[in-house]
Amino acid sequence: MVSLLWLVPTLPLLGAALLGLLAPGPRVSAVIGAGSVGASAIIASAIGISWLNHVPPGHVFVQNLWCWISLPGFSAKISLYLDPISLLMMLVITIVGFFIHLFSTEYMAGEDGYSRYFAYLNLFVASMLLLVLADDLLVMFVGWEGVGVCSYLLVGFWFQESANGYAAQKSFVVTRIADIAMLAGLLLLAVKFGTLSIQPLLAYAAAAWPHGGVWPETAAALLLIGGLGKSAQAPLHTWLPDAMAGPTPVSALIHAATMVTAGVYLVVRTHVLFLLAPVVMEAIAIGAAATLLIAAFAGLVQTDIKRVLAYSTMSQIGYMFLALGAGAWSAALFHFLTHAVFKALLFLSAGAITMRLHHEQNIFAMGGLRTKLPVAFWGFLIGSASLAALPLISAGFFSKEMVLGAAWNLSPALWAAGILGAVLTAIYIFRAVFVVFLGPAHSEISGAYGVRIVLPLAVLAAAALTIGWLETPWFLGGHAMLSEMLAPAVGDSGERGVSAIVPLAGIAAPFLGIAIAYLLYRRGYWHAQAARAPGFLAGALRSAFGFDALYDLLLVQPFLACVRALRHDPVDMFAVALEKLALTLHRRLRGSQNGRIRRYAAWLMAGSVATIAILVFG
Amino acid sequence: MTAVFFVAAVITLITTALAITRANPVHGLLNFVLSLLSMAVIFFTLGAPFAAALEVMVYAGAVVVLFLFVVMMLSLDTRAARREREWMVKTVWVLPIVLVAVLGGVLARVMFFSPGDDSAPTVITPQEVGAHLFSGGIGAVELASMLLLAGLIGAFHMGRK
Amino acid sequence: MISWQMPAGLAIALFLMGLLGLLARRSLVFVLMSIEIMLNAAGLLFIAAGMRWHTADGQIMFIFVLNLAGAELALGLIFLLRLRARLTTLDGDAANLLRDA
Amino acid sequence: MSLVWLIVIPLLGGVFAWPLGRAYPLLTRIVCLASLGLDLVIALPLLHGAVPQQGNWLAAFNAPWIPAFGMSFRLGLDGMSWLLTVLTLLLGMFSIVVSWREIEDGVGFFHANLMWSLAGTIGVFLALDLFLFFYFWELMLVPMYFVIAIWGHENRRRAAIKFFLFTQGSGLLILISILALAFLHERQTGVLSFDYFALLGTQPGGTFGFLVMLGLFIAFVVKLAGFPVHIWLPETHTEAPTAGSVILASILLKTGAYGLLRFVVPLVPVAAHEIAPVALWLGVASIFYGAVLAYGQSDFKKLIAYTSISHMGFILIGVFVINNLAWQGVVFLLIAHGVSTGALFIIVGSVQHRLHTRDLGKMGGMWTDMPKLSSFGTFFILAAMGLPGLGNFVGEFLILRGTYAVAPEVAIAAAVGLIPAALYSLIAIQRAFHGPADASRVQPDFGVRENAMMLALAAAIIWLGVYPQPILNVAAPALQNLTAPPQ
Repeated sequence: MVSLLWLVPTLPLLGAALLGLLAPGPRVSAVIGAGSVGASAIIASAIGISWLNHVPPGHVFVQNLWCWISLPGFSAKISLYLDPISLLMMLVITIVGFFIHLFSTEYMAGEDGYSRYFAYLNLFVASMLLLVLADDLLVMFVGWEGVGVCSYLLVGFWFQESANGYAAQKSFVVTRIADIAMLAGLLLLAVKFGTLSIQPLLAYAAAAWPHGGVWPETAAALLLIGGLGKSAQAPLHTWLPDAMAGPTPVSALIHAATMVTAGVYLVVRTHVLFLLAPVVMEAIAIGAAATLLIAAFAGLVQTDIKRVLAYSTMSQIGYMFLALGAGAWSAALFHFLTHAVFKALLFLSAGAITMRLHHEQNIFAMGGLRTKLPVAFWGFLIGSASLAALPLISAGFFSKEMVLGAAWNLSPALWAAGILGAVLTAIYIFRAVFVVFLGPAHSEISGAYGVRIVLPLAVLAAAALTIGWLETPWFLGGHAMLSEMLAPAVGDSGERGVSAIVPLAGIAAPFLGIAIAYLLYRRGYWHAQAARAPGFLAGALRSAFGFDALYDLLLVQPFLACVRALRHDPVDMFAVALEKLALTLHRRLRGSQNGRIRRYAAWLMAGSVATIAILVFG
Repeated sequence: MTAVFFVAAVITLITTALAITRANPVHGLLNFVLSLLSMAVIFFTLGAPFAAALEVMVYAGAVVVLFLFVVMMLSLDTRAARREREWMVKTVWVLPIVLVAVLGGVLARVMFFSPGDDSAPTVITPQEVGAHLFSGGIGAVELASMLLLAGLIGAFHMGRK
Repeated sequence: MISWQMPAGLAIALFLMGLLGLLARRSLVFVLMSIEIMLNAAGLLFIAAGMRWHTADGQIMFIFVLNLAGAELALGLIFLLRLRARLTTLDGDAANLLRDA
Repeated sequence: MSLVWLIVIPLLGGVFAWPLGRAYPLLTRIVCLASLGLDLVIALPLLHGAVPQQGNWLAAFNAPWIPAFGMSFRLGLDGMSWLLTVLTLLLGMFSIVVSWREIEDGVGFFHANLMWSLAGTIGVFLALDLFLFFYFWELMLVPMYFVIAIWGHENRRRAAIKFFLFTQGSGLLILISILALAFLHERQTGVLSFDYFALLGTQPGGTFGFLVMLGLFIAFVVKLAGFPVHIWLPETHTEAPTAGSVILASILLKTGAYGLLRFVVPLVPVAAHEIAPVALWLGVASIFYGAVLAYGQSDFKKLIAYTSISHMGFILIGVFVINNLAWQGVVFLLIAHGVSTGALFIIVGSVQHRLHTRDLGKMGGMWTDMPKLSSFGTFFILAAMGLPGLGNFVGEFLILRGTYAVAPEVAIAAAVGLIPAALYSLIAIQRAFHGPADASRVQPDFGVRENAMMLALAAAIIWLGVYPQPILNVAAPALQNLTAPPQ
């Protein structure tokens, strides 16, 4: 069964190629688009089941496909590497991906470029699978850039609006900047070890490099920058809110569930290297705490429902990085898993709402949707509960508990930041719930949801409620299915929950947040004000502390000034000057050609005299 | 002999100077004839009687007569002479004189600072010239005939109305 | 006693005069005449050289110069007539059809 | 002997095509295609050939030419020249197909010039006698001058003259250096020879060697359009007809890189090492300068032209790190750039054919009415940007990898140059294909002919990206023996 692994990324790729080349009608496009990912999900699940039944030796399965580059000094193979980490990623990508594809078939109905949409989406899934299954960092980089391009194409899917195109451009360029750092890291590793194949590379690194040495720190830092960019972590986070210009299922798949967690995956995959770099680990943890707070504060004042979710994504990935910083690899992956499920659910619910509101995304233009769109309401509510980490009933609780436990072990200050973030999370997401679903209605709504909308929401909601029990804290039985499965690959998971204060605070935080949200938005204290023009503080929060303006000032404007200064090619001015000189001389000399024979004779004479003089006196 | 040479040389210089400065072409030509005739005398004093004869016949005879015919055909009147005089303002001479002075300096330098010997002129008779011309320089004679033929044809062609 | 430098010096002086006339005069009659003077000066120089080296070559060259002067003059005078017919003037500066447009 | 045919067949094709043009334009095109096809049939099997006693040479030919001056008609084909020759033939065929509808006047002379230029290019790649090389160099450039000057766009005269002056200037430098080298060889051995292998033994050093190197270096960098001497390229590529742009960008630029690899590095190795640091930073400057200027252009074709300068910066770096890995990257990037930029020029040409403008400000929203054109355009722009998985990336990565081992700071700077690459790529996509559509514009999308061309090129660039090993294998022996002493 495992040997069918190559089919998992190939099927979506084939789907993308078919859709792109043939551009079939909507019905066929939907079948190919969702079908290819569905088939790949089935194969992936089958591989997962067979894995559980019969674990390959060493908990690793490598499928060599072909030799990509083989030269003296550097070689790279295209091969797929399946271990528990990539298995988990692969399952999430294909299964969540399939439901989002299914959702899209109805959500995108009637749009221009239906087949193009599915071609991009399939291509994205293929690239993402390549990213997680790659055995070689360079092959991973192919998937890494591939998902970036698909993200670019899908954010700019509605290209008729120029703004969408520019948002797409921003998302790509910001991640590209980070990717160059990653490329530099790859070059460093490739030169030092002559290979980028992950497992040998890590083995060499562990053997050759001392703990905390300059090279491991540099390499880890460069890889980390790549990861931060892709995962929209401060200070490279500014692209994610703008990326919400794409269709909502795209936001669900790419900008919530899968692509933005690639940074987490990268760190986990190369964690051996990161363990050699304590300074970088510390930086990860601190940066993660900063990001999760920045994003959570920014989430408090957003009026666009998708931007609320975008900031929450950033914040949640901050939690994952917090876990990484603490070395709790399986906690990070666990939070990735639950986050993929509940954030996809949230985005799909939001999409289900906006598709009935003519793509109105301002939450203050909504209201009273609880009775009108019950399916969306329940989906969004369950997702919100999970995001806010309501105890027991939500998946988010278990994973966040695990992350916070790890953070406590690392540093109580970071843990406190996490708790504060949890409170804020509950506030902003329930603010959205109260404003959108309760209160007076502002709009007329018609139409019911088809099964292709309801089924994905139902499945994801069910998962969001239950999936957390895979891994429970000590006071709830201490199951550790996930970390046991992951253990051979990441081999960590120190003890958790050393203090009673950790779970208690974790349980209290969401309730506190919900209560604040209730007071502020349900009871109407701030309801009216919040819709009005923002004050300074709200303005700062809404723009997420003005990173965009800063980058505009520091990077964009200088670049544009440079472009303006150079656009007419100053070097070419030399050629133009030469041309001018020749023309001037020409004008001067043509004056001498006046047709007067005597003048000619005089010149002739002068020339002869000069020649003779040179011959005589020279 | 030497005295004759010097007298003739002075006459040549004066008449030539007059020839190039006259406003009336006929006056200029008459001075030119005088200069050519005195040149013939000089040739004679230099021991080249044949050249002297040719000078008188071809230059002073044929060439100047040709000139005179043309000037007559041009029917130049006093108006033309007046215009000539207007053209000959002083400034016209400045640049040519400078150029000529420079060239003169250079040539004089070559002439008077190169070694020479004072050999008296010996008469070279027309027989010698003829023998030499038709033995060694026969090719050149043919070329000269070609040149004259070309000049003839050219003049004929250009002269047709 | 006539040394060879004397006729040579005379030739230079005549040549320069002819040159002066060529450069300074605008009337084409005088221009042609100046050319004749210069050619004549060249002839004189050949004669002087012939005298210096006691050879007939000087006179032979003089004959060729004469030859050349005759051919040149024939053509030159014809040109003069044609120009006069075409431009109604003998001004050399008026015949500037070669000038840059 | 087959090497001679490789050059003669296109030459004859041009000769036959010329008179046919007036009466039978279709026949002209077919004759040209057929002769290039025939050439390809001859060239492909040569890959499996071998010259005895000379491991890396696949085929060779030697005949006396002007024995009095030590010039021989010596040709040789190794892996590198095989790759470039095949690239020349393929893109030559594309450029003939491209001008199927574009060139209506003077069909015969146009194709004749095209064929002669291609023949000259093949000659440049095959010549192993330096004077013969110079001869083919001129043969390649002069017909191209006519192509630009007669069939170009608005400012074709100016562009053609600029092209001519720059290329002739570089030709003169080459000639001087070749002569200097040959005379030095004569002084050393008493034999006047322009033979490549004979001159390999000359190894001039000191100031003389440096000057010889400098002449060749400047000439080839001009041809390669490196930073301060790139200024002929944007105008020439912009004003040339599509076929001309394709040949200029995809093939003729490569002769500069080929010259650096084949002649500068082996013939004057000491001086090449001396100039290397300068060359590396010139390469970096080219990358940034080309990219920034590409971003600022409003002329679509000029934008593409400036991207070439950026890419050639990588080539320049790769040649002068003097390391096998980077050279592999150079040869690979030459091919990938040929394909991707050729495709882009074809696309821009068809845009101009439809909209009668190259101004990006007047485009926008083309994806709505010309989805195929726009998708192919986006694809090739992304390929040119160096998207991993497509051809250019492999070349760029190998160059960077080779460079990093020698000069990490140059490698990092060059890698940072990929950021402006993303900027100009995306701004081109944005301004040309995205945005609101112009409703008044009614233009047909790509037809069968154009689709077929694009699919072939796209397949090529994907193949280069995912399975580059065969090409690397072909180039490997040639590059390994580049600096090895002659047999």
